[in-house]
Amino acid sequence: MSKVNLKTELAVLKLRNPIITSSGTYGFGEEYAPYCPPSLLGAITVKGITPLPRLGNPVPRLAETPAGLLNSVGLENPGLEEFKKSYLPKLPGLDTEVIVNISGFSIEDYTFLASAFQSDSGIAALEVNISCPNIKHGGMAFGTHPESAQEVIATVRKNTDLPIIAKLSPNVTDIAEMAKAVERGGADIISLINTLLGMSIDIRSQKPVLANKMGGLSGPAVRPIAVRMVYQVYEAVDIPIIGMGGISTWQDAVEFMLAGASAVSIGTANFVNPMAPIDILTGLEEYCQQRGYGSVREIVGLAHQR
Amino acid sequence: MSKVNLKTELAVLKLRNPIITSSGTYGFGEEYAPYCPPSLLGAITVKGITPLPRLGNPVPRLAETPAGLLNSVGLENPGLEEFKKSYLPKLPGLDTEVIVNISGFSIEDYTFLASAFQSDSGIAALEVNISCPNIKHGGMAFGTHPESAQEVIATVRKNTDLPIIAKLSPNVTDIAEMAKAVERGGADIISLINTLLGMSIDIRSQKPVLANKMGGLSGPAVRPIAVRMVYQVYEAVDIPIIGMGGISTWQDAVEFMLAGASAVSIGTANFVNPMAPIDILTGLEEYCQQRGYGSVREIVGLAHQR
Amino acid sequence: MILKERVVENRIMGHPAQGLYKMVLSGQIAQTAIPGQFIHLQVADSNDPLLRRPLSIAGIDKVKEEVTIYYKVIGKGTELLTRIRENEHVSVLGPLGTGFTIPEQGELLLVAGGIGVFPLLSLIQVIDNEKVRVKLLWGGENKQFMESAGLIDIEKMGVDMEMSTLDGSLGTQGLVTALLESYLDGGRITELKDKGNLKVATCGPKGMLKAVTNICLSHKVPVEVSLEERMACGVGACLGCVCSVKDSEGNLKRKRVCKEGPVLDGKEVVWDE
Amino acid sequence: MILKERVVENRIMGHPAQGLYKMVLSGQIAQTAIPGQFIHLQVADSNDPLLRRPLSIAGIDKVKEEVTIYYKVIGKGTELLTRIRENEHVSVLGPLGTGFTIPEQGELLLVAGGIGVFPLLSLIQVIDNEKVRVKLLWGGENKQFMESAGLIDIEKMGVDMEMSTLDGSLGTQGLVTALLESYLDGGRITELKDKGNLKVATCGPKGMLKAVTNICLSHKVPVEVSLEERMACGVGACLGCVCSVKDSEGNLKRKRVCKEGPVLDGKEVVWDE
Ligand SMILES: Cc1cc2nc3c(=O)[nH]c(=O)nc-3n(C[C@H](O)[C@H](O)[C@H](O)COP(=O)(O)OP(=O)(O)OC[C@H]3O[C@@H](n4cnc5c(N)ncnc54)[C@H](O)[C@@H]3O)c2cc1C
Ligand SMILES: Cc1cc2nc3c(=O)[nH]c(=O)nc-3n(C[C@H](O)[C@H](O)[C@H](O)COP(=O)(O)OP(=O)(O)OC[C@H]3O[C@@H](n4cnc5c(N)ncnc54)[C@H](O)[C@@H]3O)c2cc1C
Ligand SMILES: Cc1cc2nc3c(=O)[nH]c(=O)nc-3n(C[C@H](O)[C@H](O)[C@H](O)COP(=O)(O)O)c2cc1C
Ligand SMILES: Cc1cc2nc3c(=O)[nH]c(=O)nc-3n(C[C@H](O)[C@H](O)[C@H](O)COP(=O)(O)O)c2cc1C
Ligand code: FES
Ligand code: FES
Repeated sequence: MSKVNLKTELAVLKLRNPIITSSGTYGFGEEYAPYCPPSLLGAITVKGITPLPRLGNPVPRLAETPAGLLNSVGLENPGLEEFKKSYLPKLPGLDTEVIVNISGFSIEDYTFLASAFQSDSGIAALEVNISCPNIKHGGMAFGTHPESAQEVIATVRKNTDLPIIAKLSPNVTDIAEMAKAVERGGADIISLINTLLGMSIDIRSQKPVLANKMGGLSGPAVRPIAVRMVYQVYEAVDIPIIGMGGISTWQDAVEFMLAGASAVSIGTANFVNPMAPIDILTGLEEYCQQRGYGSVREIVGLAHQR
Repeated sequence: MSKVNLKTELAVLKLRNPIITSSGTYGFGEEYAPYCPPSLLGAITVKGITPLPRLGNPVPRLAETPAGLLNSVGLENPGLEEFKKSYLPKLPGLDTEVIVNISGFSIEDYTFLASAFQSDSGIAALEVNISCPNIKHGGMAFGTHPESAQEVIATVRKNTDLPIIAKLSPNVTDIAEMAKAVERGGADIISLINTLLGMSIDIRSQKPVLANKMGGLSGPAVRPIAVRMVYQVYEAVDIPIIGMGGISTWQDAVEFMLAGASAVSIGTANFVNPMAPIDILTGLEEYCQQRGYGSVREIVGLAHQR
Repeated sequence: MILKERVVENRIMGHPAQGLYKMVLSGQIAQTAIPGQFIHLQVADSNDPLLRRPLSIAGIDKVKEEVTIYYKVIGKGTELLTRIRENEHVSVLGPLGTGFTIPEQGELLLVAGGIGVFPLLSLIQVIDNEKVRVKLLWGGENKQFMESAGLIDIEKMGVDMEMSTLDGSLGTQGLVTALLESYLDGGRITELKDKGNLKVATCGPKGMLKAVTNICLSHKVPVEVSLEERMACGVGACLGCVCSVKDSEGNLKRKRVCKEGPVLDGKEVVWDE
Repeated sequence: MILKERVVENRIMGHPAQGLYKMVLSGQIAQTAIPGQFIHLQVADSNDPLLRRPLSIAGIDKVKEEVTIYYKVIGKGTELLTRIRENEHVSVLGPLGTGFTIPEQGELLLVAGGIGVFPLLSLIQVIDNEKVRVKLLWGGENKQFMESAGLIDIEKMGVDMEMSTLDGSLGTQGLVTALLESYLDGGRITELKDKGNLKVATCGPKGMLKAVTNICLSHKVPVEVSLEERMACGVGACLGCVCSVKDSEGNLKRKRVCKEGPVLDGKEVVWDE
């Protein structure tokens, strides 16, 4: 019987524990329910939603790399309208906090999406994916320039009263600068990292493995990069951090929390072990208990103190 | 008996084959000689040299990560004078082309180092490591801003008549932009990638594993990122590329060449398999032979054509 | 559920050049599995390879509570599979995905390419031979595969079968699609299919599935195809494994091979996008 | 050279809680190995863990061409080591690094901490007992380790030994450094060391090595220490494994533990930088 307080407060977002599942790796919350009851988790994040339905990229969309996974799903999703009609109503039934991830290709897209979700929508927070290309500005991702990142977050801020999580792209020179920009934009929470841009070539066909050529790298391979970025962002901003990127075990989760994450999110690891979120929660709790922490909060950022 | 022509021309730099060993992973060429005769290789690259001797960082300097290695050697090296006195004279005895890697913390450092090496110095090329912090400008690495990268290369260009290899840092938003900058600066060749900034935290001590906190990530884990960058740089510039980052097998080497590398460099893999460079050369040759290529050159960049 | 199934058997079959293995798993999977479904198996407790591997269920023994899979070594994951020893436990998700429709009467024509024959064999197991006539058409590279697979004498076991190989070392020389065409063009079949009594189930490489589907559709024969796609989650959560389908109004849609598949109605699959 | 050595033996020793294993390798290493050197061993053919693992040579049999190592399971790499079966071949670099100086006369005092006892035992093997007096001081956590290591009765085998444990379950309670101090303070030793005849060789955790060195130096007894540091290459190429030393002019220098070490003159090592 645990005496460790697992309650996690990310600004105004209150979770029963710090374990979240990551957008794009957890469907709409139902797929993994037979393996890992969502009600045991702090929150789940649903697949990225865009204003209109998207078929996404052609297959192959997946390529395995050493300790990593490349994906180029291309934001396949039912679109806002269908999401609200067919998926949103089912989410409260999962008995967990639900974070809706939104993705746009223009400032207008984000305005539109943000307006569609308010505190009475039955969800807990909006996670703003700024890793998509800004189509009106040469296709560089919003999340690779501080100005455009700040602008996207400010737009979302103006159009919703839900807590906002700004999800940072790791494909940048200076992650701390990006974090400061979204903080200025009005983000309540920062989540990081999204996937790293990568590529794999099939030496038999001499073509890229992914139909889309490039894709996003996730999984244990990226963990040292993600931990470094969480550590840097923790020193740069005053808002709480959701850490992710290659977390597979409770030890990894502890590592992110020591680096400065107040909560952690599990993505690729679900594919390998659908019970990963629960296994991680259990291990994290035991770690705290064995070391005499009364609350999981106490370990956040400890690696900075020494 | 092979009919594949392995000769590799990187601008003015001519190598007997496209297999190079990477700076910082191959000492001064002697350490691995009992395992892998340097004379069989296209070239070796020696440890980064700075104007003055450096003790480098305290230990621990190494941390293993999933399919990767973090290091924070901190550019330990004997300094220019001692290098020229005690190491340089022995290099011709290795019977291979020698690339000297130079690292500086100011433009003056690079000027000084470049002047010290000319075409009569008994070496084949200078590789300019621009991943070090620019101490006079807030400590951001030269290689993370196009202007400072171009300036470093232009300085080196002015002060040596040796072929110049600009070694790019992957810790940037836009690698193609960096490649163009060093091309403008006068680089003859581009090598990439250097290590990705990463971190690992020991959950027992709750401190970073590396004494220096952060370190450079190398090894198979980073390969998809390196391949992507080689692919992008190939489309951005007209000068030849030396590809590296996680190459462990001949299949990996072929992947980099298809992406656009004219030669490949082996780093971390040496630690696991000191024969890796030779094994890779053999496999590469067989691949070309089986597919009927008369020269290894023919596969360079093929992944772009289809 | 994540099941820990016990490996009862794991051995190479026939000629090493074929790299063909058989694995029998004992546990809960067999209870609910139907032909055409697959399992998602962890090949090693390691970050490299990272992902599970999908493998078709090729034999279901509800009494012994065993399922059988057959696999070909093609890369790191399947190579690691061969190292698992008998009585070790492996982590399995499954049974996953859709299965083949099991006809209750009429004729079922199975069209198999290479290793695709195994999942189809599990269909033969469950069909009521009194009411349904089954015929198997198989095409592959050469005789060695069928010898290794232990299927060379399958006709003697009462399975009506025609074979073709690329090198002509077994059956007729050529593709299985040629066997299919001549079979569907034959008079007796025309009669059956006019009765709407003939159904086709097919499993093999993508190009073959496409050709088989086109032939069937041009003969107005319903066909179920078992698709393959690279998979990450295996449960419908990652959208990595989709195929394209046309819905009844002709709109392009995605279906997840792991969830709405792997067995799909050939009619709806869009082969070239 | 990269050697493929055959694993002759690989088994757990004693109590499972100790996680202590013994491995015997047959091949070329034994031919040139000297006490204090190490081997760099590939634990699995995998990217994770990526690196080889350094392990001290603890027994050298030139006749049978075998070396023995002892290892404690502390992480993924050593765990994988336990899975290697007898008669498998492993990839080994070695023997690597410097060894202990082998004295030809006088007295050799071995000071061991925990598992550090094993490399020192190999020194006992090669010393000429007629000319050199050997004494072993060992300190560790508890009796269970020595039992598991099979060294509890080592005195009966003619080795002059004193022991201490943290919990007092074996020998005196306390640290091995206390044994060392009282030994060096004893009159008989003073006599020997005045003759410059006493030498110390030590192996164990870093804190202990430092304390042992300081005690020895204050008694003007020469001491050789066997250092440990995380290693990547093992051959001097990566500069990952350095320690700090002071040269004769008092300048701070680096030495590579894998190349100029692991055995170094305690006098030159800078313990706190
Ligand atoms: C639903 C389903 C059922 C399957 N059933 C079986 C079965 O019963 N028996 C069997 O032997 N195999 C089956 N497969 C294929 C099997 O999953 C792959 O052969 C296996 O995952 C390869 O793993 P590997 O690590 O050995 O090869 P890898 O190292 O992953 O790949 C080796 C080569 O094969 C290619 N490749 C890998 N997986 C796929 C794929 N899914 N589609 C196309 N190309 C691929 C890779 O690009 C690479 O070139 C099935 C696949 C699916 C999706
Ligand atoms: C020259 C030399 C000789 C050695 N001889 C022996 C021997 O004879 N028997 C034996 O059991 N061990 C020996 N070691 C230690 C042994 O190499 C490590 O225990 C082993 O590499 C750990 O691998 P792992 O994958 O099990 O643990 P990891 O998963 O790599 O590490 C587990 C924990 O131990 C820490 N750790 C790992 N390696 C080291 C290190 N070298 N120094 C400090 N902390 C470390 C890690 O930070 C981590 O907390 C020797 C080391 C050296 C350098
Ligand atoms: C298949 C897949 C799909 C993803 N889709 C999204 C998405 O729609 N929106 C988003 O913000 N991130 C998406 N991500 C990124 C993850 O949410 C997460 O940031 C990343 O994978 C790193 O965490 P991991 O290593 O634990 O997977 C996706 C990742 C994967 C693997
Ligand atoms: C231990 C170590 C030391 C390194 N030192 C240098 C250096 O001095 N100069 C440099 O330009 N790159 C240095 N590098 C980077 C490598 O040359 C190479 O760019 C990088 O490791 C990626 O290749 P790899 O994955 O094959 O190792 C070092 C890498 C390692 C692992
Ligand atoms: S494999 Fe993830 S949706 Fe099918
Ligand atoms: S381990 Fe590379 S120098 Fe010692």
